[in-house]
Amino acid sequence: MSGLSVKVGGITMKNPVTTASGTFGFGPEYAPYIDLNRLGAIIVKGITLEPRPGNPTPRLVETPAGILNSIGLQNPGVEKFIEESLPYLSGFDLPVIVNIAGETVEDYAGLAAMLERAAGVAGLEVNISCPNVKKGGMQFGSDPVMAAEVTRAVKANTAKTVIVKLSPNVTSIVDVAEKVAEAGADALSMINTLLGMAIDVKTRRPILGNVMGGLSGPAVRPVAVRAVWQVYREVKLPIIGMGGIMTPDDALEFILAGATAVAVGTANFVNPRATVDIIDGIENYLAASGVQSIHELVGAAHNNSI
Amino acid sequence: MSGLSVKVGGITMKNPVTTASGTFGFGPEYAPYIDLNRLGAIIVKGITLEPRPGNPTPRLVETPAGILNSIGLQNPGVEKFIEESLPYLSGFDLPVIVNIAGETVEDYAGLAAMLERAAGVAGLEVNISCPNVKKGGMQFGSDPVMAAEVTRAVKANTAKTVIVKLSPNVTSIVDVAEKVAEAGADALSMINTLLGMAIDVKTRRPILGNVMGGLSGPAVRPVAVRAVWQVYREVKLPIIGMGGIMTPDDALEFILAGATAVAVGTANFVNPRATVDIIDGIENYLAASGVQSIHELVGAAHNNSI
Amino acid sequence: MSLVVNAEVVEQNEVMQGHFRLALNAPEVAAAARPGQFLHVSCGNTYDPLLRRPISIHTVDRQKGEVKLLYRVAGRGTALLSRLKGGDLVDVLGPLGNGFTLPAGSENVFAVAGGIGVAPLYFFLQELSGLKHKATVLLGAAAKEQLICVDEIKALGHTVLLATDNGSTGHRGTVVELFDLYARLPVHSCGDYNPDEEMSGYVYGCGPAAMLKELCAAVRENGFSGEVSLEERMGCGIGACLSCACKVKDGKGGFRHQRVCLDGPVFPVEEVVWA
Amino acid sequence: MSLVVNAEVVEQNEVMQGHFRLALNAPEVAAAARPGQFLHVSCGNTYDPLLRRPISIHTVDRQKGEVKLLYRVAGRGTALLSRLKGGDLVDVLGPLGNGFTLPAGSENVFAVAGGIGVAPLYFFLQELSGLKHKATVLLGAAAKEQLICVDEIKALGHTVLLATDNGSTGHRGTVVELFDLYARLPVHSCGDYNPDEEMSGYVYGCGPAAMLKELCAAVRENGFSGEVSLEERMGCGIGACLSCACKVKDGKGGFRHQRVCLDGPVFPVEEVVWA
Ligand SMILES: Cc1cc2nc3c(=O)[nH]c(=O)nc-3n(C[C@H](O)[C@H](O)[C@H](O)COP(=O)(O)OP(=O)(O)OC[C@H]3O[C@@H](n4cnc5c(N)ncnc54)[C@H](O)[C@@H]3O)c2cc1C
Ligand SMILES: Cc1cc2nc3c(=O)[nH]c(=O)nc-3n(C[C@H](O)[C@H](O)[C@H](O)COP(=O)(O)OP(=O)(O)OC[C@H]3O[C@@H](n4cnc5c(N)ncnc54)[C@H](O)[C@@H]3O)c2cc1C
Ligand SMILES: Cc1cc2nc3c(=O)[nH]c(=O)nc-3n(C[C@H](O)[C@H](O)[C@H](O)COP(=O)(O)O)c2cc1C
Ligand SMILES: Cc1cc2nc3c(=O)[nH]c(=O)nc-3n(C[C@H](O)[C@H](O)[C@H](O)COP(=O)(O)O)c2cc1C
Ligand code: FES
Ligand code: FES
Repeated sequence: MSGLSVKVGGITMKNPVTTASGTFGFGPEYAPYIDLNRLGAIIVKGITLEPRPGNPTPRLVETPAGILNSIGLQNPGVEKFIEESLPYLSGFDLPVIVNIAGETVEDYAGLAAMLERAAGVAGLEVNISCPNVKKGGMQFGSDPVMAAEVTRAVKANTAKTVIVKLSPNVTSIVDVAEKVAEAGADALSMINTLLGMAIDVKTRRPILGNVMGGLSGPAVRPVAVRAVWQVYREVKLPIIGMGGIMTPDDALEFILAGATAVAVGTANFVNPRATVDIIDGIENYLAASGVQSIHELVGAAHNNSI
Repeated sequence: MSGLSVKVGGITMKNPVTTASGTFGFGPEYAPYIDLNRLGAIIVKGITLEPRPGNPTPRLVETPAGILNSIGLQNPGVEKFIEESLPYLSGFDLPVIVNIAGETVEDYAGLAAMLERAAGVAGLEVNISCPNVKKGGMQFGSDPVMAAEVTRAVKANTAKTVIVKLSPNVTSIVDVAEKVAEAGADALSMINTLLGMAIDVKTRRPILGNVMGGLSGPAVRPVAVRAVWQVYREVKLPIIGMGGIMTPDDALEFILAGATAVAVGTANFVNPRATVDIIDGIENYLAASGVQSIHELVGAAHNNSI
Repeated sequence: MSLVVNAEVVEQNEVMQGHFRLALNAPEVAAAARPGQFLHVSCGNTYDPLLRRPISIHTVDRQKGEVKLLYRVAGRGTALLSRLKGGDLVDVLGPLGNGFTLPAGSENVFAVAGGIGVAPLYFFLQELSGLKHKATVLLGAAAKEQLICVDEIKALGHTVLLATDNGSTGHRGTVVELFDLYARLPVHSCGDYNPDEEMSGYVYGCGPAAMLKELCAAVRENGFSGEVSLEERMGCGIGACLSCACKVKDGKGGFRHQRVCLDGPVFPVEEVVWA
Repeated sequence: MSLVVNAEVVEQNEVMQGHFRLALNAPEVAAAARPGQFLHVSCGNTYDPLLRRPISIHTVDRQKGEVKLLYRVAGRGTALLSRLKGGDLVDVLGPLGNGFTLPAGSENVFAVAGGIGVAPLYFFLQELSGLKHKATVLLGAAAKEQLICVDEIKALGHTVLLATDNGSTGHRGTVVELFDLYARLPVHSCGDYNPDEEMSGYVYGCGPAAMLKELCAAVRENGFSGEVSLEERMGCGIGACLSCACKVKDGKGGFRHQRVCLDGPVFPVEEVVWA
């Protein structure tokens, strides 16, 4: 095991860098630019039980040091994903983590069950920032009880590593993390996007076709680092940190705050080689500072603060 | 009444532009750069009952398109404020809004009572993003019930306009707004800063002396516009919108989302003339688009969206 | 093949107020580029603006290893781009997208451009003239001074027709109106004139969405076919983020989403579903 | 008086690896500036970086209406600044802060600079020499090549002593050690030498915080007094945001916070409370 290798639940990653769901497609899109085998893991675009057409355009707008997106979970559905995308990914030496999204607890259970039978899936990342249609559209992730319910339903249907992806749009992300941990999650990932919107002053209309969207990119990094920091102190699960990671230093900031691994999202749009550049940069940092293993750095900023 | 004039509770502003608390001192700091009489109102630095020394340094760190601050409410206390700063401000033709902060409900009540007796105060802006020491440090603003309690305590001790300043660090800002409105608030201001932090990869320590701080500046604008948009739909109180306003267009974005007035914060650091530049820009926009009164624009983006 | 290249600026000129032609040294990109493809261009080194900007490949000089872009300053990204000078480096990703399909036979070919839409069509018209194929090129702009590339396209041997909103030259009105008028004339783009011929034609269109929507309608009304280059706000530019969705017919009376960046930007006139 | 000015760059030169001297045309600023004051400089036109950067006024030419800055590239803001060329515009706010107090009489004056700390002291030493007052100037750096302004300061008529960490020139060690050694010698900065004199002196210091802390201790141990220019991260630069707090004695055995930007950046050695 090299100094870069980490474990997230049952998943061994050769380095701590993975991809943020929805920013890396299903893999082939980035294959012209990087060797996918270099990644610690891949987290693919969010999958639902049925195919989804996604939201009306515009689906993306740039904001200061960030972007707002409202893709609307456009995806081919889990069956087509298993048929068409998994075989491609199985050609790589790479743990595949499937991001799943649903509108009911049963959706999540069903997705977990179907993916449990599929070959080549290392783990599930549970996107709980989705509206619960049975609870008036309230997001699963905004309520610790609902979040725990989803976690239990997924765990009951899979033996694979279950990573629950937390939303930052809550009063206490620690409360949600604690309940999700009690419900059996193997790991946490954070953060999903911040809820935001933008209005065009010329047309006097919301810019996004769907009015509101999710904010990501460097702008949100301070919020994301804070979330990892807070949860690391209270919950003893490995964390995949993300939110605005553009450079090796940004990735290290999350690791020092308590993340065992990191996911690169919006940065891929700016630099298609961002993931490997970050892996190289972390490796150089370890070498330059004489750190043998990345584990020495996980949460290290907590020791150095009051 | 000119086309730029707005009313926020009992306060008539000659234009919709005021200053965000904590970014504009007590007024004299900016007097070399702008004519304070041009402002629609001034919201001064947060005041507490007793003087406060503030937090250890560093108190500020730049982040992508934003800043994190942890000033720690350094202020001379309400008595000295009344003695030293109010007389200066009374020399201007300018509604003075005093931002108040406390550690207990009684603090807020006491501040309201003292300022009720002081001459030259048009209104109070109640900063509820402060830890309630009697409730284990939980922020007043993070709980609709506590937020309402503070609001009632302030209203019971003043006849002046009471503006409650909402925190974005909550699951539902609409819930807080509704409870605060029921408790008698005359207006709402939003948003206060987002909770964030930054770590120095070289020293492996949190950068801010106080570890966590508040994120402001253009980075947060999408979150702030969304908050104004959501609250405008559900609560019938005038809103002072703020969060990353740098330009006239940014200010108009908030107004179109539902803000009756706007506050300029971090922008003052970048451009000490930001407030008047924004006033001029709004005036030009009205003229160029043939809009008679700014009221036609307040919330106008809601009519134009689905 | 697509690449991420730190390309050196050879030169940049303002060809018209607010419009720039930028020449980059990027031999591999020049070698791989096809007309209708674009580059995803990084407009600065800071996080504001954050995203790359898609700009069509305007022309290439494979011998010199140069790629040229022709763009309008539309906002902050392009404004930053316009400040680049010879010797500066600019990070480009590409060539991206599918590009125009070159005609296989001797079809009657129209190229219809609104404003800066002429940028990618010029590259196409160059390749076309390399195939000794002549097109009827219709260029539209608000006023005479705003027409770009007119002489260059004439020099390629194509027939050029102009439309301006204010009538300062050519047809007074839109370029789509002009197309509609001209499409009814029995004049073939190769120059043949046969009053008895039942005209057909293949149209290549590029310009603002509103214009392309009208163009598609006019193409179909005239019984022609063709393809148009669409624009949508882009994130990745390479098919991963799904932000650049456009609607195409699903063959069952409904629509499905495709990616302008990867499945397009060029789509058959018959397939595009307009809002 | 402080102003917001869009100043034209007269010229910019790299005086040493990673260190730049930037000359700006800003007559009102030049007229108002006093040694020890600073400008709050906008380093770009986008929101990243967002804040201005405080840079001391290195020297002014009131006749030409020029203000010069001398700075080290420390990060992104100063890196952007270093790309400015003659004719470019840069938005500056200032002069800000209190500045050094010029000696009223003929005190024995020391100026002690660590690294780029020499930047504001040079302006001070110019004014001092205008008053025909000679100082002993101690400059420290990591190595010989990193010492700046040595000849310029000698040309003003002051005595210059050097310290380098690697001993490549002058004293091997820190500039504070050198000060401590020298302060014990009965040599007055005006050149007088009187072995029986009980030396006293007034010290002007500028440099990194760790150096200034040591310097303050050395000044007091030698029974001297003086003033130092502090640095703190700044928001507004004009006293409004309270981010640049430093601790000064409150006269009751405790401390109170003052603003480096407005109450400083120069504080009496006796008042600063070090962490
Ligand atoms: C495939 C493709 C090829 C292109 N080729 C060219 C070309 O060759 N030459 C050229 O000049 N331009 C071209 N464009 C358009 C060009 O990408 C935009 O003008 C540019 O991205 C604007 O960036 P900016 O930062 O200057 O403006 P911004 O500040 O980003 O935007 C300026 C204005 O345009 C609006 N806007 C931005 N992007 C879009 C969009 N995609 N759809 C609708 N409104 C938008 C903004 O809201 C704003 O009002 C092409 C676009 C695409 C998708
Ligand atoms: C009153 C005053 C006068 C100054 N005069 C000069 C001068 O004449 N010449 C000169 O070269 N520099 C001067 N400085 C320092 C200069 O302001 C900084 O070097 C500059 O702001 C760095 O900006 P940057 O964007 O290049 O670096 P950044 O990217 O902002 O920072 C570079 C590194 O420095 C750290 N850092 C940034 N600011 C501070 C701070 N205030 N305290 C501690 N660490 C910090 C960052 O964390 C980072 O590690 C002065 C500072 C002050 C307060
Ligand atoms: C275009 C886009 C699509 C996204 N789609 C998903 C998704 O399908 N499921 C999910 O859990 N998160 C999704 N996200 C959120 C990211 O995975 C990530 O949590 C967020 O963008 C923060 O990271 P970043 O700032 O590095 O992008 C998406 C983000 C973007 C920008
Ligand atoms: C340095 C600083 C100090 C602040 N102090 C206060 C304060 O005392 N009371 C308060 O309610 N808000 C305070 N705020 C929050 C601002 O008033 C405002 O809500 C926030 O900064 C968002 O606006 P902006 O992005 O325009 O700065 C402070 C913000 C900054 C940057
Ligand atoms: S821009 Fe990302 S899929 Fe097209
Ligand atoms: S920088 Fe704002 S008070 Fe000093």
